[in-house]
Amino acid sequence: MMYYQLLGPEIAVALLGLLVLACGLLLPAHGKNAAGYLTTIGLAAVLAAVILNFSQGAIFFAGVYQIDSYTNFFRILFLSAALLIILMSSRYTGWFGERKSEWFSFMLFATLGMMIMVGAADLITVYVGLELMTISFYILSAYLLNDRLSAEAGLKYLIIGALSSAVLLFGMSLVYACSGTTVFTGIYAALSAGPERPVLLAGMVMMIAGLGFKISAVPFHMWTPDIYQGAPTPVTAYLSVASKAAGFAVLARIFLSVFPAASLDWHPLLAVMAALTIIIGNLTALPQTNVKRMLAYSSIAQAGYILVGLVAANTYGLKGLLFYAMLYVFSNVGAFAVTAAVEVEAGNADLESFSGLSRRAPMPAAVLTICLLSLAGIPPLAGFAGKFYLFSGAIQAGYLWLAFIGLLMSMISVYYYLNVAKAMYIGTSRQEERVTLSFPVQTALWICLFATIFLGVYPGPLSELTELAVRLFIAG
Amino acid sequence: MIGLNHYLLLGTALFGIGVYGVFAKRNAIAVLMSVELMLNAVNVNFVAINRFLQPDAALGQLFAIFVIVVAAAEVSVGLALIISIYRQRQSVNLNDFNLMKW
Amino acid sequence: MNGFPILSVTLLLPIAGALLITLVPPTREDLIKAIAAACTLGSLVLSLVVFCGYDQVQGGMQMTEAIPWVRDLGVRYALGVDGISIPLLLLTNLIGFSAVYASWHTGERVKEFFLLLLLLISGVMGTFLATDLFIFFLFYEVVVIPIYLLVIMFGSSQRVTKEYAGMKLTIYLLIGSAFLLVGLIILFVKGRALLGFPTMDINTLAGADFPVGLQVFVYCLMALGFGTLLSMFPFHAWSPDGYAGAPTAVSMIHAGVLKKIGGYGLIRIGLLLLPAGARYVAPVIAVLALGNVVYAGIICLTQKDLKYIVGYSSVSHMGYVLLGIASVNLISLNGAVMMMFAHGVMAALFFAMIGNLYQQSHTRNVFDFGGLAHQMPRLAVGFMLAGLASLGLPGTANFIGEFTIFVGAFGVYNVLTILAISGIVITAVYILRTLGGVLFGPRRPEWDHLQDLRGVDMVPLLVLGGAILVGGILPFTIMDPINSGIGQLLGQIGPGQIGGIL
Amino acid sequence: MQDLMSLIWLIPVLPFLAFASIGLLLHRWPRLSAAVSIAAIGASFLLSLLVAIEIFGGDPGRVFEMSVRWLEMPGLKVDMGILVDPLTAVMLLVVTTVALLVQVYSLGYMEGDPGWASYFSYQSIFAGSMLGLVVANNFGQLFVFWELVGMCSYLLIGFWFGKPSARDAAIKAFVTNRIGDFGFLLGILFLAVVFGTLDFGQLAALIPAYHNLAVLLPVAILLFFGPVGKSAQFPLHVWLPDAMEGPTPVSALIHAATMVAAGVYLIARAFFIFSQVPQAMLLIALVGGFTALFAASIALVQNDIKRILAYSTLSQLGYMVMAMGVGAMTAGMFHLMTHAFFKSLLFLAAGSVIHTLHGEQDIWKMGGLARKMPITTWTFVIGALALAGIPPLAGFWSKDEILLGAYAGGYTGLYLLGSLVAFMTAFYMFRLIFTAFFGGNKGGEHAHESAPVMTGPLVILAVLSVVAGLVGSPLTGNYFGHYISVPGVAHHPANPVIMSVSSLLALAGIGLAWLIYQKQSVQAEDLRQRWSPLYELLRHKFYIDEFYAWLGKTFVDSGARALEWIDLKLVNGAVNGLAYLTGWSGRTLRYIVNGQVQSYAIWVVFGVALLLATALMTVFTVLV
Amino acid sequence: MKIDDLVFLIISGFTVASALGVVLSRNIVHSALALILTFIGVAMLFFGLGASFLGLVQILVYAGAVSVLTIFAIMLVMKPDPASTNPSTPSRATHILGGLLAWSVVVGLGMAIGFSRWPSLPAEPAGFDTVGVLANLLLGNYVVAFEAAAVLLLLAVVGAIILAKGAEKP
Repeated sequence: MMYYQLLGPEIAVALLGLLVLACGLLLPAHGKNAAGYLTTIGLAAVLAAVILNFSQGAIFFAGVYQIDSYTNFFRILFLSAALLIILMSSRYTGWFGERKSEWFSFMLFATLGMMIMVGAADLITVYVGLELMTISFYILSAYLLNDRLSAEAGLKYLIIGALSSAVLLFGMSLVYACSGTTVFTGIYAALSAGPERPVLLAGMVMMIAGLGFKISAVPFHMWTPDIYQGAPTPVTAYLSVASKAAGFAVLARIFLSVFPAASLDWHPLLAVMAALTIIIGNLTALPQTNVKRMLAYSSIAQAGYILVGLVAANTYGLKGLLFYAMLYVFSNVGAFAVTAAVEVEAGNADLESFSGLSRRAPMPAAVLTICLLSLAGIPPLAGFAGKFYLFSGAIQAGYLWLAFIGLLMSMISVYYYLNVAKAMYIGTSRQEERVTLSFPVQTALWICLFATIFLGVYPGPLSELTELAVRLFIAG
Repeated sequence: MIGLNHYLLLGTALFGIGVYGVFAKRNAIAVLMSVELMLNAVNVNFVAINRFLQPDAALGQLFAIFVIVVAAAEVSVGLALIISIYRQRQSVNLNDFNLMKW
Repeated sequence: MNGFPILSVTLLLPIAGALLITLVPPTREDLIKAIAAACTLGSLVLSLVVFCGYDQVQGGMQMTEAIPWVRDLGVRYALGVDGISIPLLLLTNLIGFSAVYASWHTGERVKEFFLLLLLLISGVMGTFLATDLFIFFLFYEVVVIPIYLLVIMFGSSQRVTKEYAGMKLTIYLLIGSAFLLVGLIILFVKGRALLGFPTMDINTLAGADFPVGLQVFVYCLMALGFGTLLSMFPFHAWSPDGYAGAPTAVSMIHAGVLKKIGGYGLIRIGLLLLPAGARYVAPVIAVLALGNVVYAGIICLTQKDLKYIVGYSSVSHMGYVLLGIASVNLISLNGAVMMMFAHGVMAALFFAMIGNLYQQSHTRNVFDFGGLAHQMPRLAVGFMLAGLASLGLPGTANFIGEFTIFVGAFGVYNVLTILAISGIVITAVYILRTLGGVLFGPRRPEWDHLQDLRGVDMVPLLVLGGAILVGGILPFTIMDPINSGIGQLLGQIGPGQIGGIL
Repeated sequence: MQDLMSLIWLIPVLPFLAFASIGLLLHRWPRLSAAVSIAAIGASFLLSLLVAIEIFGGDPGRVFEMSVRWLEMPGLKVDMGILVDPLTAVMLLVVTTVALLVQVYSLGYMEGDPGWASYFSYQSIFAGSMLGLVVANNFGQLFVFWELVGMCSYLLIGFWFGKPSARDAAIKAFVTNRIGDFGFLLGILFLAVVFGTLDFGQLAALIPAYHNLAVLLPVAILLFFGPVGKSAQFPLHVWLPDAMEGPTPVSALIHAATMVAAGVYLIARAFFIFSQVPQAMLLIALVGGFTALFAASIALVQNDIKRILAYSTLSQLGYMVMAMGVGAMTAGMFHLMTHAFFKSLLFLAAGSVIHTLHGEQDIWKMGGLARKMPITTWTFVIGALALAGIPPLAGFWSKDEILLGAYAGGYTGLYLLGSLVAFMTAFYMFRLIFTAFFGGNKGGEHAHESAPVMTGPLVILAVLSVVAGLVGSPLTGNYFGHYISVPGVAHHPANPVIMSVSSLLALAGIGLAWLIYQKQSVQAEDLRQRWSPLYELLRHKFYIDEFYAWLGKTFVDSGARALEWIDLKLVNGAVNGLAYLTGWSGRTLRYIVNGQVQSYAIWVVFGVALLLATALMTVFTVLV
Repeated sequence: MKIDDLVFLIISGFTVASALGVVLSRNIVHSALALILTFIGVAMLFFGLGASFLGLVQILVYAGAVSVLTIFAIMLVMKPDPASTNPSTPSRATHILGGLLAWSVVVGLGMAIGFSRWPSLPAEPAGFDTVGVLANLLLGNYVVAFEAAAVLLLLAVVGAIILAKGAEKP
């Protein structure tokens, strides 16, 4: 007896995407907003469904596909991220003109790809899900057809993405060559049985590289700033929170359920990667003057923090990973939502456009400040709780130096976050009229604000959730 | 006696050639083609591994099929991207696309 | 007070006020100020109730509250007061209350100002009330950001721009707190390993006997973190610039209370959890303390900006506190806590007076003034009170603190203490020079337009000056709780583990 | 009688209450403030009188003690206590008497001064602190009030804060005292740490049994720092002459009669420590003697009436300290008492002159006052005679006791020195008198006698200056010494030779002064010419102030500037440098992202190669 | 030396050569043609490995569709003179660095492959229905991936149309 209804979310999202696509074709131009509402409602419904049977799980197709609390956790993450971004982009999508509804459907397909990635327990399915997501993002990041930056971003993303997915594939092929199967459980069994082969290690590291591109870990991070700056802001936001989280989800699942069989101790390797990512991301973010680009570098640094959880690979570390990925959604989307609003007002996301915002739009300014500080890990905001988990895990695993680097750098990062706050609070703006926000954007802002503060002041509930999610990998 | 390792080495060689192409060509389309080379290398690996390890199953071929499908999609989107950027810049030279840097 | 969560109410009252203020339209400035005043007054009254209701005979943590917060981290929302935290809680509210009045004349962006100020006050209070490391650190860092915003929005640029000052302050303290946080996490992880269950409760962790090497290492980290906040030489660079750049209220709270969190943490966390480490590191701290006292004191001699003088002098006075903490014994620790209280009130009064003067005259250069006692006798009284307190005159609380510290420290570090005592001469020199330069001398007509303190301006003078005198004339009112608290703490450690003459 | 003793605590507390009430409520009504202040000190005076009667009625050993808990913790206990023994009783009497008279006198002297109310409040708090110091029963309390009287003197010296000179004098006084207190505090800390208590009674019990000179010597010397500062002994004497910037009654009360004598009182009070340490005693004696001579010599050439009196105060204090040093504690206290009377008399009389001359203080601009203001003049003469030690005035007896003590104690050198000082004293006092009061200068035309409220105290003090000596004179069987004496130290019988010698010397001094300044048989100008180097030296007070100023400028100020440079350039520089380094590395790193997508690709593959290398290295090391 | 070894060597040599042609030719059209040859070579390898179905797919999709698409794109963005349409990056550093990197990757992988032990070629199972097995897998265990691929193709088509069609001129 297989619980096919547990596949409901994927199916629902796919159908929703097709439906929205159809809407775009059928509805007249003015009715294209309907696509937005439809997407919102649909996503909300799916999200509710997933949350309702969070704890249910099943294994499908001889282990090829697997629904468990881990999967559900990330499904929730993706769906809520998508929901928030659909909300925040209500004004922004005006720039997409005729192609608005298709934009919604691409977002949905990307979401579907991510859900498949986390659900998959098999290399092939992982690969297909990943490509589904990535190719949607190629299109989405080039979606502002009149904008030179957007097109350039799309092309750059395509080239690097194709290259790294080829690398990933090559690694997969080598792993397959050593194990003779693509199902995680099978690979694990085969590897633990069979003799040690150098080629396996080669495959592993190439897979690390391929996924490292998705999470933009140093040195696979170079694309991030350009794409983040060029892509439409909602896409950037989605890219930064969801695609990264998906990459981490797959990475964690593979590392924890497959690689333990291999003799290579990959923790120090990842530790160095994490340290480099944190350092370079933060340092390079310091001199940025474009807020989107600055957020891109900061997101590199954040990836480094999340990676720390994987390095630690113990309960606290993994809980930190999930916790951080989740709060990162709210904090980062909040930041990007305000950025998008400013961009719609001023036409660009340069720091000057933010100056004096606190007078023209007190609430968004406050939200941006708080979200950025949460990213910096200042209590009592969500980021602090997440970092606490991560670095407790790291220290427990004996990576004291990593904890030092991470915390010092996160304090240095306060500098560039506060620069934005400074511009907003003591800068002077050319125009004085108040920034008007549409209702959905305000909703998104309020949600982000509330979540960021609540998760920081009272992390209990979410940590319980993560507890359930990591129980698969670590007994007790 | 030709073994699996020879096929893998061939795949590796194709892969390396593709990588070099990605580095060295200025024309975006050529870079795309080099990526296709890399994917083909992967396919060679899959099929050969499939043949040598489990001739009575088709997992590797299945993977190869998916790779081909994805590659096709990738190429079409990629070419479309190149065309749209060509419409803006009248160029497909990657060295020209550096509006965003630092 | 069984049942009634008095500490939580005290703690959350200003936050509630802040939330209330968010709802008030920015134009209703009077209403906003009224709310702020009411909330801080409420907290002040409640903390007085706590102060009186605390049972010294029984001692220990009282009026405790605990709510499970994060299960797997063993974090509990736990509040409690003992003899050490009570005076500091009182200090916080005294200064918070007077800070509201000292900034009564804030003209622009009143809403933001008082909102942030209230958050700041609550944050500081929280550190003294929390008995759980996690909650402690939460509040410890909460205060940083409001301060930054207050500085850049309402600060003043004299020698350094307010942006520079604010950023320096913020980043410096945050980097210090990074070391501290690493230390806390190490404690948490090791404590979990030693005790077998995760907990962040300070007293519970005190039960785990950490290995000595670890204690030393972690105590060093804490000395870095807390020491930075306490402006321990040579980590004091943020302090004078920060105070100079900050608006009056922030200088008051920062110099008055915030710094004291460092000393409080070194005693409550460092000493209680890591006695061996404390003993090991103490001599180094003592030497640095000397650096504070003499080095910063002598620098004061050349300062011309009033705020720089007080800033450096507060650095120098923190040296006494550090000396008291470094010579780990009952008397010196009593003295250290007393000194924290006394210096807090004194510095706050000083900054309140300077702020009032600066807001009218727009200069803080000593040489621009002279003979102000002619025009502003009440202000002169405030200045004299603060000045005489800061040079440790008997009859002011500062004398009690310094004297006790000296008695406690002298038996441990003779030479260092003798050198440190020379600080009282240095202090006398620069304080008297300053007072003489500003208040005395011939009347200068260009300052005839200055208004003397009146109405609400008197509140800081009365509240803080009263506290100074009460602490100095009836020292037992404050010293007895401190003594009971420190005694309890040392008893908890056990005499075998620490040095000291007693 | 016990109920009287239980009221003693009121003696210091009443003036404090007066101060508080004036400061908080009454300062708007000056006359009322003055009334309250005088009433308070008057009440204290009556109480002290009763106490003195009680004490001197009974046997010398009687001690009354009470205390309240003030600052207490395990290992440190400072009470606020009352210790009344003959020593205290005398001091109480002296302090309250002089304070009362001075305050009454001030009614006239400070007429119409805008700071009237605050003046009286300061007077009250000074009186309170001084009395608290006197009755202290432990070193902690003593130090507290010791500092408080220092503050009062600071406030009162700087009372006319509009005058820069007054401001600077006040600062100088406070800082100099601080330097003394620095040592004093160290001594107290030593006691606290070594003996674990600060209580006089307990210490007095412990110390004799404690023979470790290595501890006691530093303790004694450090404790002596206090008197050196407070009683303005060399080398910390510089503040007292400048302190004359304050109102003259203040100089009379604080800088002549009471506060400066506190140092001597401290030595007497802590005599049980000093007497254990001969070396310290010798040091004290030498310092005292030197100060006496040194100050007297400066007084010879001063022209400011108040400064002359100030230097004479210095030299008299040196006398007392010397007396303590040679072990003649009784004599020292005796001289303290008498000196309090006649010196305050002198100051108040001088004040009356200054008052009527509208602030003129140069004796060469006075003259012929004797006719204009007889009371002032003759009281002043009485005071001068007393000071010069002309029998049978008070000064004669006490000074004689000191010389006797020095001589009998075997300190012949000091004895000779003391005699010389006696001669000089007589000379400079009458130089002053002949110039200012009987001189032919035309300074004093418009002078007129002061109001009774001022002359009254003068008369009273004159009487006291005459009779006060009797209590200690052999004629009365040395009543004083019977009560105030060091147990075990026998009192030397009066020595007629010494008496006659000293009085003859005094007369000689007067005569010389008469020759030079009245009869002018020798021109002062010629002397000046002949001894000009010595004269210049004296006139510039041996250049001590200049020397200190130079010290301060060269070491303190430049050192401070150097440290400030270090702080700004090194400490701050390190911080800013680190910040700049961080930012610089960021600015450098950003250029790696050069916008060329293919270089990104190169980086990706570079990472792959790196990972491959590490992985293969590990595995090959495993395999091989 | 068996015959199919020889065949393998020839085919692989041919494939590598044409691959090199793709990256080395200065004329983009020539590169495209070389690419087609490479695809065909790979397809022949598939046939040699008994994956005839996959070989066909390879020829149809790659040598057919993808190549034609590519050439269309080339025609659309072609410069007047075909000679210099496919230049290499001018910077020599890129060439050397990139070449070395590519080479080191190849060497590394080669070492990894060389040092690993591999099974020898097993006999071809008789009557093995590749297509049937594939069909079962596609619609069985891998139905999720299959559907995802379907969505992916649709998405790619729509996306390609949107991107290529370009923005509506306001």
